[in-house]
Amino acid sequence: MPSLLLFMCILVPIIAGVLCYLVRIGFARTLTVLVTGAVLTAGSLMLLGHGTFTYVPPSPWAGLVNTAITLADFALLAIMFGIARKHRSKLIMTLVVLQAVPLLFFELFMVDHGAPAPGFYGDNLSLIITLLVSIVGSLICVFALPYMQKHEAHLHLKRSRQPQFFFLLLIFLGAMNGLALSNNIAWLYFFFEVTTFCSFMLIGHDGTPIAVKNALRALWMNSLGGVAFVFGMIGAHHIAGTTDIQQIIASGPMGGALLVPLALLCLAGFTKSAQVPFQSWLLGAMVAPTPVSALLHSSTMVKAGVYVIFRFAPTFAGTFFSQGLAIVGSFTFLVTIALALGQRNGKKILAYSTISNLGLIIACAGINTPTALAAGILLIIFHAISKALLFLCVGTIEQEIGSRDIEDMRGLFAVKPRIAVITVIGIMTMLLPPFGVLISKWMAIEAASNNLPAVGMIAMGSALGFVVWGRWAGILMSASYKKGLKPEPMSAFVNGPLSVLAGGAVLFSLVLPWIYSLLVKPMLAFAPYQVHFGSLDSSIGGFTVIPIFLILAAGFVYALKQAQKTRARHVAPMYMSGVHSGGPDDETFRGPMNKIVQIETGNYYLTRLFGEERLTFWVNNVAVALLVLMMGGAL
Amino acid sequence: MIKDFIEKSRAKSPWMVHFDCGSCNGCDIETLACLTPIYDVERFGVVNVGNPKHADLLMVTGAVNHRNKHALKKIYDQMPDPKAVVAIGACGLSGGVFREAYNVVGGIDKVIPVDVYVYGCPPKPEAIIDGVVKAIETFKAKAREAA
Amino acid sequence: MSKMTIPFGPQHPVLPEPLHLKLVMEDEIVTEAIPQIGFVHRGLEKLCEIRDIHQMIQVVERVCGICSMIHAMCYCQAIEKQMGVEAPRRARFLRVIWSELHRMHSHLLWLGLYADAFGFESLFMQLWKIRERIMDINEATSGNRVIVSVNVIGGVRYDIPPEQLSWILKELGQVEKELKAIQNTMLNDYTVKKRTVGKGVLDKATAYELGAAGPTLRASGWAQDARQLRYAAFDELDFEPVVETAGDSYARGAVRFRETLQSIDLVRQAIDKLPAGEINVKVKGFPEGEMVARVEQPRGELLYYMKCDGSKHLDRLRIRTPTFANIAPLLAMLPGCQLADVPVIVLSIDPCISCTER
Amino acid sequence: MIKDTLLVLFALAGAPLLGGFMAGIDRRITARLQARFGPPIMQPFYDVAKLFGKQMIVPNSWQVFCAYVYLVGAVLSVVLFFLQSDLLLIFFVQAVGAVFLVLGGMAVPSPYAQVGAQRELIQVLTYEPLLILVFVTIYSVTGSFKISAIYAHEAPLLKELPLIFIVLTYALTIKLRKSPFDFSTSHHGHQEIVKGVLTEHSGPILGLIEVGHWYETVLILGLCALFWATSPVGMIILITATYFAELIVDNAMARMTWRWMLGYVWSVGLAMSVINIIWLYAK
Amino acid sequence: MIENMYSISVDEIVGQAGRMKQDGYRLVTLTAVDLNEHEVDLIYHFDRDLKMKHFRVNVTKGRKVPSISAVYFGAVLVENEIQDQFGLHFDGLALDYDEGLYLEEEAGRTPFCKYGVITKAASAKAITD
Amino acid sequence: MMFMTPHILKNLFQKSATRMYPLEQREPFERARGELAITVEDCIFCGACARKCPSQCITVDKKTATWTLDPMACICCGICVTACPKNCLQQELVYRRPCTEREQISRQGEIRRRPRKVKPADEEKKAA
Ligand code: SF4
Ligand code: SF4
Ligand code: SF4
Ligand code: SF4
Ligand code: SF4
Ligand code: SF4
Ligand code: SF4
Ligand code: SF4
Repeated sequence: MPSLLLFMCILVPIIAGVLCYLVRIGFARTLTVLVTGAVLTAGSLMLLGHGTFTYVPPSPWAGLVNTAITLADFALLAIMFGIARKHRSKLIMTLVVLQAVPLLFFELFMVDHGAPAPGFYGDNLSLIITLLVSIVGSLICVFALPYMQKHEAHLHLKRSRQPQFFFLLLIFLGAMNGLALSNNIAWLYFFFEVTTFCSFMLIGHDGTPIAVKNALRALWMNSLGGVAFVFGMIGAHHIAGTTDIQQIIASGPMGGALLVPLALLCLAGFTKSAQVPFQSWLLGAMVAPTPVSALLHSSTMVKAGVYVIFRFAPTFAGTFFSQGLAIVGSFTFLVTIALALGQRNGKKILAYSTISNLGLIIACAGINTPTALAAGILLIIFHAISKALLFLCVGTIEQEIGSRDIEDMRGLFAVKPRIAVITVIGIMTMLLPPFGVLISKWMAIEAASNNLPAVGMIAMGSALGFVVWGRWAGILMSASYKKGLKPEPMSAFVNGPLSVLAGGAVLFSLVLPWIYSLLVKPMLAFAPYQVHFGSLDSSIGGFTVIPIFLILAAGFVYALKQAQKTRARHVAPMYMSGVHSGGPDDETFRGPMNKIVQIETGNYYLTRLFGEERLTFWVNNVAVALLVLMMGGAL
Repeated sequence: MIKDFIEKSRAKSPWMVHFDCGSCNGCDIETLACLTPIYDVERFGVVNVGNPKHADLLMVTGAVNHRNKHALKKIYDQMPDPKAVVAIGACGLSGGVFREAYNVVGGIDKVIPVDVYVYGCPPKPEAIIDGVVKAIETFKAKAREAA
Repeated sequence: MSKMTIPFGPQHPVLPEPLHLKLVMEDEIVTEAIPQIGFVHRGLEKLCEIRDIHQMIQVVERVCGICSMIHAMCYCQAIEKQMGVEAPRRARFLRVIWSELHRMHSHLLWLGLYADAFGFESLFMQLWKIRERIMDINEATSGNRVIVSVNVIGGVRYDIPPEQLSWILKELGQVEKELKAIQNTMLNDYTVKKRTVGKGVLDKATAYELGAAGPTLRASGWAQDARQLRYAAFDELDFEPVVETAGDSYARGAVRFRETLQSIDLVRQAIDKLPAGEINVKVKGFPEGEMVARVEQPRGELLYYMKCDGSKHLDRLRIRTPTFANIAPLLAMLPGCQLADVPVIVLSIDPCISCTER
Repeated sequence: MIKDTLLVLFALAGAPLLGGFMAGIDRRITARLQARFGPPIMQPFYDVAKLFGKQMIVPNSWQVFCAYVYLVGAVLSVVLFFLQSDLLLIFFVQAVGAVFLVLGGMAVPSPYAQVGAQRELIQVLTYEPLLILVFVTIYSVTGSFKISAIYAHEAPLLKELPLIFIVLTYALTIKLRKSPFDFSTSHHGHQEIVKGVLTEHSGPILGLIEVGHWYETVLILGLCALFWATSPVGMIILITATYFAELIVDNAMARMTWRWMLGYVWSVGLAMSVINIIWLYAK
Repeated sequence: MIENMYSISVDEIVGQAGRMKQDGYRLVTLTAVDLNEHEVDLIYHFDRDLKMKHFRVNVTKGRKVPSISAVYFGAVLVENEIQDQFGLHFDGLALDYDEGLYLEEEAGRTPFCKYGVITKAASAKAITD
Repeated sequence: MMFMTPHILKNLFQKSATRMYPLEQREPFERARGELAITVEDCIFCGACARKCPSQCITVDKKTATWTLDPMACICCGICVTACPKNCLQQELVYRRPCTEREQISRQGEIRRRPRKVKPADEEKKAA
């Protein structure tokens, strides 16, 4: 049974990707993507139903798979080297060589090819990742169908490059699932590299000079992670004597000996999750078409990084390194959201917020108590859903109004009410109780409350987040009254994913207590919270999820009822010191020299305090220092 | 009962907005003086809210000229019902000593309906308080009419 | 960073008078401030064509209801000079008393509004409470709190009897005591200084170049006060112009605060030296020719230009008020300040739109 | 269960009465501090009743929605407070109200409301970390985020967390919109941004916000009271003293600017928290 | 009679203003006086240490007058005021309210010209001529 | 902050400065320039008041012996009082109360046919 499901989750998207590449017919592509999505969804759900499993392919296959993967590994490195040469990037060439040579050494001299290779392993952590990749990823792919058509229309492309695009997108999904489910650290490394490669290709998809530049940056930073991974892997194998991840974990920190390789693996995770000081590649990735960003940010790429860290977290629980991780994570949480505050580019805000949330997840892994881990895992889930939703929203808005500047989204409600409302819902799910992201944040604060520097930074970070999200939501709805507003039409492939994600973000929050008890609790050493009456409860705190959800929902509905009673006759022009020039929806006033002046309002970005140019330098330096400290802690 | 309380409250909570419609400041300053310790109109619940959207009473001073008459009208229109207007000082009543000046419209009631006229140039703060009290009365009557 | 464009006034709670500013800001830092005025313009200078020169006294008193007496005084002095009459000495002393009372109530009023502009409500209340004593003196001596109507061409209309004089001295003592009690708050309080020091700086050269007047000019380091022209009875009284050098809102506030105390002193001197005698002389006929007269108002140097042809109407009356002169410096001060400082800076020139636009 | 129901009922009905009453006393004492006679104690109730009796004028329906949600958030947080639940939870629920107050302010591009909303956001930015830190330190003393644990704690928190209490009062001053922090909106209209966030609210909608504000006042004073949870008399004394101090500060200071606030409150607040915590560990 | 009153011509205005500034004079104000149907007197008042100097310029109505707002920015409002009230036009105003500093359409034009009202159109024509 | 605190605390514990108008009313000052009143019986309708009034708010019609005041335009300056040769105008100590309707004050005197021989007012003045 697992074999079929694994096939569905890992190979089907890869095959579908190849199909997309070969069959250059739009309709066929649509069909392929839809079917793949269905298969992935079904596969991941069934896998979840199946529960924890270990699967090693039967005898000849296991070896074959292993060999194939090893060869593919080198092929991939070769391709990357070629790319680096083409772009004359010495840095990347060096980094690739730094991976290839040790890897060769590893495969030739260290790994015992005679012993049965470990295969696949699925526990709740990997199953949750698979679920997110498969479902959220598929929704994004569906969304990409109409999006890419419009995108290419905007770019006036003669020859469609969509086959390649969907090829990469689908392979990406397969690789992510492979990464989550492999129990062989070498395979994990391979899938890790595939995601690096795919993201490079996707970021550079449009082929503009800036796209190429940013893609190369992503490549070198992730290759750096790759180098760290290779050395970490070699070290781990050297000390634990196995490539079986579960065994490595089971062997514990081994008196601190294993900490260095683990720290290297975590460093790889850092680059992949774009933690400071590696944040720039993810920001640069914004040049890619929006579905790519959505995919990188929500369920794939960056989650691969935190997955690796979470995977190995039990091993270093209680060490100084773990403490360091908590500090570095919360530092990232704080500074990146502060950077987001200085931004008005919607996608950049989302990007910084992603990095920030990943920082929090990593901080949770560093705190490493069951409460913290529960918080981290819940955050992985809810962040993926909400962030995917928000990216797709920004993508849609960008195609509608031609800008991703949030100032240009002012009053969007009066023009495109549907997407405006969905975006506001997305923002609310990032920001407010009783939604999952906030509940996880709550858990994280309670978990961190013994670590004062960490909790201090988290507290400040969450306050900054409040501003970042609050003003964005405010902007979208900031419009004078318009009579007879109708929701704008939207294609099913856009509306579908958006609605599913928005609905999911809300509904999953409602069932959070059960998600917690069914999926998260079994992973933990002990259960930090009891669930009753839909509330999470422990001796140190409690969150009455369901009651609050219901009361707030009732409040919302009532408020909506009241709001709907508003009629045109209630509407008055806004206050402009007595010089407004016209009717209720007029936004002008009679200014000096009797000229009609359009009022302009803008958010505060406090660029003097939180501007990118100002902050990044310091942030990076402090981050490097902290990283050094943390790695030092591992030694 | 709630209706009665609202009715009663109306008379006890007249929030005011003051607009200087081209006054010489004499009247403005006396109006402001009503808020200060010696006169303290807050005793009657009067608060200078400074925003027509919150106000019940519009206190206007000055002779109304051709530029600010538009503003006056707009401010009046932005006040939610029930509302009352108090014109303060000879200028507000008729244009006062400036009646014949070329830029003076003369009298607030040429632009918006006035409920209470307060004589004086400038009126003493006591007179303005009388005006407010009178306005509260007219204003009660208005609300009754509307109901 | 994003741009905001907002209409500030004419109806605005921090502006007691209608003035409109189009403010362009970035993160609440003002980058551009363009005024629209004319909300109080009545055209009263033109009224001289239909009101005779005596009636015009009441009109010029209403150029502004704050320093009204000083306008009338300036007007009367100009005509007296042109016609070669001199007001009796007692009248000139009485003029000093009333004009300094006006300066005091004007400064107290302004200090209050200024306190309100930086959100210090209790200070505002306190200052206006003190001011009421002066309003009482005004009403007791002239019959009206604000517009005293005491000037006539040739002297003053009312006399102040001796028992009132001693009462005035007593009241002023009280005013002085109460003012001294809040002196520290006004001049040394941390929050007050935080809100005023360095806000709207007008350096010495710019102040002069832009033609600033009165406390605005003196706060930038110029010891220039039109009372040094020794009109009325100032030739017999001792005083030094109050000067500050910082040129910021704080300095302008400090100048006015100290001037209030100085005025108390001047009134005391005047009462002390008050001679006996007539309070006005009969004036016959009408002036002829052009004349310019200046006096020091609470807000600075006031200038009257008049032209007359011997008829009972003036041919041309032109009033240049200090606030009008201070608008240009104001425009120079605003850019670069924060939105929250706009009211403070606007008030720091003590704008009087009424006399600016007449 | 019966006790809980009673508490909920008290929270629903008693809190606004208490809040309104506090507001009345506030205005009376403020007036006295300014040498004025002041309005009747019942004035806030007259004001709100009158507002509910006024014509409904709004800029758009979103504002109405936001106002109601604000009220719901405020009420719910007070109810949770009386049910002695998790401090952080109460705070987050309260944040729902805070967000919607801002959104209501931003409902139209009206310049003054927008500026007010931005400033409100910065106020939230200022007090939020402080409040979380206050809760975390309470946790480090009582071992739990639950209010019930504070009641179970044998000594008044004030004894162990005096500086933290001061930090809390900073947050309180900001929340109560008192000088020197009254810049997003102020009780009286003499402000450069008119009524800030509330500029565009009027009539019944403004009334709702006012009632919501009463609930918030009760919540925040309740938080103060927790610092002397061992005795009901102590709680009353603490609330009275704090509120009185609040009024003095309000009347003895100019309004500052938000830039100053952000720097000052963050640095002083954090420093005080840290000192208090170190002192706590040292003991 | 006013002391220290000098007559100069229109073309000398800006130069004279510059000289006054160099000599450390403050611009007090400008006064316009309607003389008859065709002429207006413009009087420039300067002050140094409370001593005044005045310059009288006789201007024909409808003709453009050079603005001194580049020398003395403080002149902006006065010059605008004179534009409103006398229908003169100042050339090179730093801020030009175009006869709208005080006046709305309803109030009529050039109220201070006793001897004949200059319409905006006419003055505009005069300028283009 | 430290400077203002004692001050406001003193206020708190003192009686408030508020005059409880209208419950308590102050004695008006002797010179208070309140409402303008005419003893119309003494008026000779000479029109001096109307001519001197800076606000031009008095109209005197000699033929019909009416003296009319537009109180809405009166600026309470008292010039007319000084101008009146008959001393029949006076300013009361209290101001005119606010009203809700526009009004004109018109006083009808008796129409005198013959020019008067004695001028009692002038004589009084001389005596004084
Ligand atoms: S607007 Fe969107 S769809 Fe169009 S070209 Fe840009 S990224 Fe592509
Ligand atoms: S009525 Fe008198 S005091 Fe009032 S504005 Fe007019 S002139 Fe000034
Ligand atoms: S400056 Fe002008 S307005 Fe102010 S008091 Fe003097 S004359 Fe009146
Ligand atoms: S600026 Fe003018 S109107 Fe305003 S308070 Fe001062 S004198 Fe009065
Ligand atoms: S906080 Fe501000 S608005 Fe409120 S009472 Fe105090 S001074 Fe007035
Ligand atoms: S007072 Fe006598 S002289 Fe003067 S106008 Fe009257 S009647 Fe004529
Ligand atoms: S008091 Fe003055 S304004 Fe009134 S009628 Fe007499 S002269 Fe005229
Ligand atoms: S001046 Fe005296 S007597 Fe003559 S009309 Fe007037 S009121 Fe009558």
